[in-house]
Amino acid sequence: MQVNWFKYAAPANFFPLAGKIYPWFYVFAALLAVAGMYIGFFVAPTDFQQGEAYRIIFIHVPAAWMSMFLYLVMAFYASLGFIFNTRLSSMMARAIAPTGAMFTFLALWTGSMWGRPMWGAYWVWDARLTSELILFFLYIGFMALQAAIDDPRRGDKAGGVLALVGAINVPIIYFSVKWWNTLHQGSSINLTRAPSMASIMLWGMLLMALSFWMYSIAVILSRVQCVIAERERRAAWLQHIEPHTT
Amino acid sequence: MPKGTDLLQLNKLACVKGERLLFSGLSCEIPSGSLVRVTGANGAGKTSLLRMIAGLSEPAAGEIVWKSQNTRLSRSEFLQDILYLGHASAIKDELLPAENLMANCTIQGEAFSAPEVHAVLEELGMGERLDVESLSLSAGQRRRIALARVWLTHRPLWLLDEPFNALDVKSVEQLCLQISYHVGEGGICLYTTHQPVDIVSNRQLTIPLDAFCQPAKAQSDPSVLNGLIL
Amino acid sequence: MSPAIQNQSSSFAMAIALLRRDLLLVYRRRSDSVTVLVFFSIVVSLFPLGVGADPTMLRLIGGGVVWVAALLSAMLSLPRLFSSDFADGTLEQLVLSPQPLALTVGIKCLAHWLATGIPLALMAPLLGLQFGLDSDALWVLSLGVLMGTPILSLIGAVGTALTLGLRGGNLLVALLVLPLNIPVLILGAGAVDAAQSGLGAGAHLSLLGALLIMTLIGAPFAAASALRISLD
Amino acid sequence: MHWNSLEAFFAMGGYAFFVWSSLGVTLIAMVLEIWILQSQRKQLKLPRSTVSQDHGNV
Repeated sequence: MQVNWFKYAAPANFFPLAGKIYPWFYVFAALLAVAGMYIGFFVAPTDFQQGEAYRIIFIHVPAAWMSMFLYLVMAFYASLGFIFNTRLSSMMARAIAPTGAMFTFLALWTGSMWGRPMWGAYWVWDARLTSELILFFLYIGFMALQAAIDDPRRGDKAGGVLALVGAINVPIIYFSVKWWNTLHQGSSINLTRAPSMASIMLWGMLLMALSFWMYSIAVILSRVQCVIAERERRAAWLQHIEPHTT
Repeated sequence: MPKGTDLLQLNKLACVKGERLLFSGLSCEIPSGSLVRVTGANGAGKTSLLRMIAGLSEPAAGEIVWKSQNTRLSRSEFLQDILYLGHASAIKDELLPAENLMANCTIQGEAFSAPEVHAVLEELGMGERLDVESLSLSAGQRRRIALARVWLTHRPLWLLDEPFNALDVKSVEQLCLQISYHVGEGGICLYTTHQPVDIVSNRQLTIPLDAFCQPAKAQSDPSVLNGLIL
Repeated sequence: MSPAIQNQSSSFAMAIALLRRDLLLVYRRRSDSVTVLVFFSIVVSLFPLGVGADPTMLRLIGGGVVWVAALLSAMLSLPRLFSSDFADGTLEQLVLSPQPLALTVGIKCLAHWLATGIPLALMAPLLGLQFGLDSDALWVLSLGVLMGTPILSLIGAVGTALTLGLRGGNLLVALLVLPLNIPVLILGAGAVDAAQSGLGAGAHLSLLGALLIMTLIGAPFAAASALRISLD
Repeated sequence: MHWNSLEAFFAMGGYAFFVWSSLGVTLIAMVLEIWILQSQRKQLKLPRSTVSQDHGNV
């Protein structure tokens, strides 16, 4: 049975599909989260150096991964929608942005919560935390631009250009911040040497990352339904009030 | 002056503004030497059609063919054949009328010498205002500076969006004469206007946009809505 | 040959005409450039009032302060790039010019840089003196600003093109463009820091140059498509 | 089982505030996001349940 996948490229066909599958991803997310938290908080041993505080990495690191991963996925969908004029990909980019911004915020919050016990300061100008902060500004910029443009077609394309330019700049920003950090800070505070990675901890983080991923898919599919419905409603409604002049 | 073989073809053009389907399925052939008036109610998409032909905005569907070439593919050749004048008269307040006109023409790819420009400006009654910055000119005078290109250009295809706005009676007459001369020489002129004007031309066409905008049809047939808007 | 071809102005003539008109406009609106410079010097002299006048500390933060002020001043002058043309309809004619739109955008950025970048680069060493920077640090500061401001203009062009005609546009441009200008700030301020500590600013300035070339290649095309989107 | 008592688990080796607040913020953020989404869906009259989507085509 040859499935014509392209029919799902049309928003109207993708809408019911998204509706059917997004609840399942909530379930997967919950299961993985339970497993991940169990490993992170019950199985993983105490770190000889940081005591119990290090358990925050089971939230911080997956959230940081997700924030960067979702930005790249958003940039991919936005530029796809811009280049090939496929409206569904631009709608996906619109749906991804808020979740990505939330994970960036979580990474920043948990990063500072972890920084306080380890280095005595809520905010540490570490290369990765600073790049995370800049990534947060990029997300806010993307959402602010799309909110400021009423015409959805222009908003999609403008978002596409901005996300593409942003994605090209993310590595540049990361390396310049990393260089800036090593110059000023020297290597006294070095987040890169993570606590000795017992394999059990790695498993904990991977499970939490997968759980966050499932959660993102569920939220994004649900939000894309809202975006499609909202646009379809405006389109259908506007047609009724055509200027019947002649 | 423009050759006699130029042909402008519009194939099944459709225009969407935001989520509104302004018109769809607009097809017509405009041979050289024809004067085309685009009519329709406010908001029916007259300006959108002219902007779409000029290439400023992309049609939701359909294509524009000039000299049997899709204008989006042969963009720079097409741009060398058209003269587009929008609502705004593209005049910089700080520049003198002649500076404005010379800069606009050269940037559009048609250089003219200073005497030519001054001659046209004088002809349009701007003679004594030449050394005054455009800031202190009236709307009608600024409009005449923008329209002066109509007297200078040798380009075959004109797209004039409400050219008669803010013009006094004498200027309207002068413009009508110039357009009928251009069309008589085998040029094409698409224009929109709200005031009745009589331009002499042996091949007159009108594009009634209201005829191409059937909301009922778009509504009943979701594929049109889907394909174009969603 | 039909007369239409005879009047054809070459692509070079189109570019020169555009540059000439923009520089003429800058000359006629001289006060705008002066306000940018005054803003630049006010922002720089605010810092000693804020953080105190201890010379050793001022020497330390001098490069960074002047660079942040240069960034903000460049941001202030961005609307002059497209917004006035968008308002009076000139931008539509520019988009309909036969020459490639990326080249047109590049020329507009060149004119904007000549009007704001160079004055900022000339003014920067003067303000650096307030912070007690020594001569080679001032030299590196000026060179850095000279190389950095074109990047600010080019990335600013993308920002203003995206937000043409939007309400609250200027604030939105700053929100979009400042994060993208952070590498320029880091490299520029880092160059001054390196020059002061005797390490030599060669590395920073060459990286800034590389960033400039990359932006020169990419930004005009991004700004051109952003313009087409905004004018659609 | 790593922890010898419930209190030790909640004390989290003295870092209770940091660990539980970051966990709490994460939970609150996710619940908030889902709640905002569901209210949007209700406002757009989209079906919430996982029952098959018989949503009328456009």
